[in-house]
Amino acid sequence: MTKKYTLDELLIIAVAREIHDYDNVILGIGLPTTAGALAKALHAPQANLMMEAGMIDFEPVIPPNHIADVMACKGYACATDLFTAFTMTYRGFVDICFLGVGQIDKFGNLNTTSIGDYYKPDLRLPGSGGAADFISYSKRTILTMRGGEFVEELEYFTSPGYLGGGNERDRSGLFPQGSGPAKLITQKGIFEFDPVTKEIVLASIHPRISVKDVQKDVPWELKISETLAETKPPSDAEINFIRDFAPAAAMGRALASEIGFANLIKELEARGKIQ
Amino acid sequence: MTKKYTLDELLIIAVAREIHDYDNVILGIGLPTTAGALAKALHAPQANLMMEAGMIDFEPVIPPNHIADVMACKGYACATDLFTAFTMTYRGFVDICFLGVGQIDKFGNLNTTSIGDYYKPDLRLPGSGGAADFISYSKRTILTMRGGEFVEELEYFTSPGYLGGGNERDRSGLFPQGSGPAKLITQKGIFEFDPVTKEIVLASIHPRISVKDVQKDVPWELKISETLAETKPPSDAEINFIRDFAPAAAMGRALASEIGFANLIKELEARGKIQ
Amino acid sequence: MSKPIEKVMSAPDAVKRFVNDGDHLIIGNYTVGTCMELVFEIIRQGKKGFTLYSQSGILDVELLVAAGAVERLVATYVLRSGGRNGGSAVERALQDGSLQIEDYTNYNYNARLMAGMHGFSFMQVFEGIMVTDLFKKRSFMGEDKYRVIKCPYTGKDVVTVPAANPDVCIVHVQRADKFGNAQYWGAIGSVPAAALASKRIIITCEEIVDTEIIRSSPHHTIIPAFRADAVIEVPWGAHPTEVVGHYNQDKLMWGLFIMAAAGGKRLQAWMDEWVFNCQDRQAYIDHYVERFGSGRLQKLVAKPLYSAPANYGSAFHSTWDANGKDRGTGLTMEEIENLLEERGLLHD
Amino acid sequence: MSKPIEKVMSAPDAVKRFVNDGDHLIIGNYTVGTCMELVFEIIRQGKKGFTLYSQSGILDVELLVAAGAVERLVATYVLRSGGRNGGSAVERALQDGSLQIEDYTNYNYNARLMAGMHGFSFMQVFEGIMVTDLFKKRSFMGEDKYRVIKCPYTGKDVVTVPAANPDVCIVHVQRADKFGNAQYWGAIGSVPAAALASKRIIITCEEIVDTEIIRSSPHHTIIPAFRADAVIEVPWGAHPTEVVGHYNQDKLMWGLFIMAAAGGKRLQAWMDEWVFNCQDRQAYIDHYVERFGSGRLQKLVAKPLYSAPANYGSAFHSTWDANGKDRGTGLTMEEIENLLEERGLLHD
Repeated sequence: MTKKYTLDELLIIAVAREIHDYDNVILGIGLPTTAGALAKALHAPQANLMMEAGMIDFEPVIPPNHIADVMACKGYACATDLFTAFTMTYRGFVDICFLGVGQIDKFGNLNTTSIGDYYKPDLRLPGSGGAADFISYSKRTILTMRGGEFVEELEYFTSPGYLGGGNERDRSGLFPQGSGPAKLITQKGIFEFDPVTKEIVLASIHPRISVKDVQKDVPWELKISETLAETKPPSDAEINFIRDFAPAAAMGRALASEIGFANLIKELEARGKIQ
Repeated sequence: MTKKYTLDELLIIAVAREIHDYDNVILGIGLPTTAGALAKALHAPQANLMMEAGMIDFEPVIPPNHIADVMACKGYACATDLFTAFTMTYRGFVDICFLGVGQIDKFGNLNTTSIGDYYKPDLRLPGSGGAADFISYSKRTILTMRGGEFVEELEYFTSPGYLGGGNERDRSGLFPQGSGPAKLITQKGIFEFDPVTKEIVLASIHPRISVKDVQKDVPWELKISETLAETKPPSDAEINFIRDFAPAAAMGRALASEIGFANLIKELEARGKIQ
Repeated sequence: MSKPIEKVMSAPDAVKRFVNDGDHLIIGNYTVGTCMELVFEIIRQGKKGFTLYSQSGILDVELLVAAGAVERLVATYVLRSGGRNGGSAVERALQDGSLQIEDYTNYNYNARLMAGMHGFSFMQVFEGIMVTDLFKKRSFMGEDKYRVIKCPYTGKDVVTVPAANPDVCIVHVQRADKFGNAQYWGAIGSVPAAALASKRIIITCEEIVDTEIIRSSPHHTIIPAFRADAVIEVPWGAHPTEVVGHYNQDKLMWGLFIMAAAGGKRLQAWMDEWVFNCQDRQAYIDHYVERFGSGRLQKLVAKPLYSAPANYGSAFHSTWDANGKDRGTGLTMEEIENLLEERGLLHD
Repeated sequence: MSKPIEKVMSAPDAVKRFVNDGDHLIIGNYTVGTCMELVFEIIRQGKKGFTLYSQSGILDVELLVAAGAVERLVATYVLRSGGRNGGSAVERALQDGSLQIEDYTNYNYNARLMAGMHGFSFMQVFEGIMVTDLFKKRSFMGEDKYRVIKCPYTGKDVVTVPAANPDVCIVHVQRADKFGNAQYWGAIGSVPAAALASKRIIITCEEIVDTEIIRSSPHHTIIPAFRADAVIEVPWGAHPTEVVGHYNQDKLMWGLFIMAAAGGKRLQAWMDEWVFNCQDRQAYIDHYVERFGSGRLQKLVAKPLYSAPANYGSAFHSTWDANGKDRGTGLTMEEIENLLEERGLLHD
């Protein structure tokens, strides 16, 4: 009998399974670092985990606080600079990268910059960071979404997916042939991109989620794969690794913050530092 | 009463006197490194000695074997790369550099590449190395010549002095205003460049050398400064420093090699390694 | 060189002397080990009108924007507190029209500094950017934000960004000497480029060390002394961010800040308490200890984990051997001087 | 990635597998610590037809040219033995028409590698070069040697050089691990750029060390494992040049070589004795000891002079504290799992 899991765990584990042994991997912060640590521990021991801040071949022992957190590991093989981390990507040395999604359109183009008028935004999101360059030049890109949205039209075009669809990306001559987003992983399912039209397609659905549940987030008629499968549930080893390595990631951000804050208050009260 | 000196010592000491306290100095190999060590020890303790291989602020304890010899010092303040050492020069951070001369023309242009047809040379000299870029962008350049020659026309134009003379260098817009060779120091005298015509001018003559001695190396009628002086003889402190730091430099290359070789043979014979 | 050779001074003096209203100001650090005390001091002195450059804006950018010190921001990533329902000082300033922003990618931003650091007028970036709104939507940089040229070898379009040479860089490092040689290790990011591209450099460090320490480990030096303008020893100078080998990120203070950042008044209150009411970093740390206890700080202190050293050794460090003979010729000084005399090489 | 993860092999195997006739071959080292054993092995295997790149040609270039292995040389500085009356293998090969040379400055040469390392098609160089014969006299590179474009920002002429991406780099370093992470310190020169610009990289090192040594000092790593093709432990692998922290330049062997280089027959005799008659580096060192005594080698061995380490420490290296509680929430694993159950967050 398998262990029960949280949706956050399911998402992280689905991401981890995209990392193959020997891959050169660019990890973003949050979910991908936990996924990278999991992959390296369980099925891809020779994966080379990297961060754009210039850390090459690091093995996190705790979840990094951010993209430049070398204190989360005991050493790493090579310290390079940010410029070289990106030109190395441009040269084709990065096998896979992971990006979070703010808005995504039908062809995997992304907005992580702003909502509303760019110059006087309703919401100012973080921006590109490394995203636009990584999805442009990594051989494969895996997208993850928690809290983002599917939209007919991006309010700001931050990072290129398949542009207008079809072979437009390859035809542009601006990107390596065959590159682009490979999958989008959410808490409801795993999406792929149609090999010809490049439109997003629901390929796998998580346990107890219905197609209708997925469709209701998508403002167009979502394509469903003819071979739609149910996402393979996590193994005990995968679940145990995540809980041990990153209990806060297992709990999800909201719950971890709530309990963490309560814990802090308790500690300060005990020391007479809060009345 | 002052100590007696060799002509090599006189030349090195004349070079050393060009280094001022607080200067950022690019040293080439051989004579300039000994001059740099001397300046730092005696009159320019805060001079920043640098090498194009990327050593910043080094203090040699023995004469370096070459331009990348960090074993000649006990540490240095900053290790940068060659690219940055040159772009730092381009940006104007180098106050003074030193170049050796193969051929020099009337306006301080240099050949250190080849004699005869460049493609099938009679003599293949070392080449530019860092020379062409340093004399282009250092604020001041001091030239030294032992074994080189004055010529009417260079057989290969390696490094820019004052081009065709006058204000041609400044007018070209390719170099910092006011840059270019400041002096040429040989075993016979010290030359400067006329502020208007930029033609080379004998400014100072070493003890016991006549103007005729100097003129006979120069295939045009050499301009002589109206204020022609005799080169100030070395002080005891200067001579003692050189002999202690670099006895081979004091002796001159020919004698040092002769005695060094004899010493080696003697040692090998003593160990029965040469019959 | 006209700079004084020793660069040690106080943070107020350094900011007074080297930061001017209207400057192009760059945060040298990248997420980790941010120069918090210099940011605080700039705000305390009421400096303003900056064009601010930041690789990855966190507390530093939020505070300077909240203080009304920034007119223009060159950024790749800004902080957002509390998801969709949250906010940030940057968002509020964009909304009320007091701030303009120019968005770049991390790489594009860094390329501008690399150009500046090397004295070039531009740097190549990757052509894929042309399909994005980073390329298409431009703010105060207008046409110059990106330009397109032809590669003289391939004939292909090459996208360029212009060099950035900020007036002043503020940066925190692990150690420096009194001359301004600054050593930094960990995530290199764009830290050396940010400093070296700039016209003036103000360095805070966890410790000022003997210059021998620096000279024994030159590969960790990111700023050579001749480029530095000011060096200030500020222990805990990056708190609540972390400094590799010194202390971890303080999640308590970080959390308090993040909660404050979502709303303008709360952020003002945070700044009153931690920036304006603390005259310097020591007062800030004292106040922290008073509020939360010294135990919380102590918990952040790093346990040592040292790098394997590099051996810079040589077989000898003197021309003369133990018997007083020159290693090259096998002669003593006296023998050499006699030889020079014999050969007639000496003049007077 | 299809490369095997462990890269350790012998020098003959590495040269057999990764160096081909007609390759663009680059000497990674710059004057100091030259990869002599790899040069020797390439000559022993009779590889030929190279376009050779060298920042500063010394024994390495002379030997490869004397062996007839080089058709084209991209150089900035070549050895000349014995002043005006001397000569060099390069000079003789130019004179007899068997070698073509393309002269660059140190900086121009390095700029070609920087372009190649970063995946650019060209790199800016300094405009002063236009007045020189380096710019005006061109050999096998023709028009491409330098090209001139307009800066899209200033409108000024910008001189460019084309990227260099040699087929294979041979390089000697102080230490590496079996995966190919290579660490080098001392004069950085163009060493990292030469290696990283190249398609294949063969590394010899004084010692293969535990990967923990490498991982503790990542700032000394110039080649990350995923770029390396072969790693060979070759003590004394750079003799008679020096390796910082290992041994000094051997002026005896250097002197013998320099004397030989001035004449073709003498150089051939030197190569017969030291390259062809010594099957590998160990045989070369054995022959040296037999000829000159072990005392001479021993005198070259460096005395240790270690760098001050960098502290990479952190306050903790586990999410769980000594009492088995998560540092963030203060809960044990059991408490966390119960909480997830209570809140209805668990699925099966």
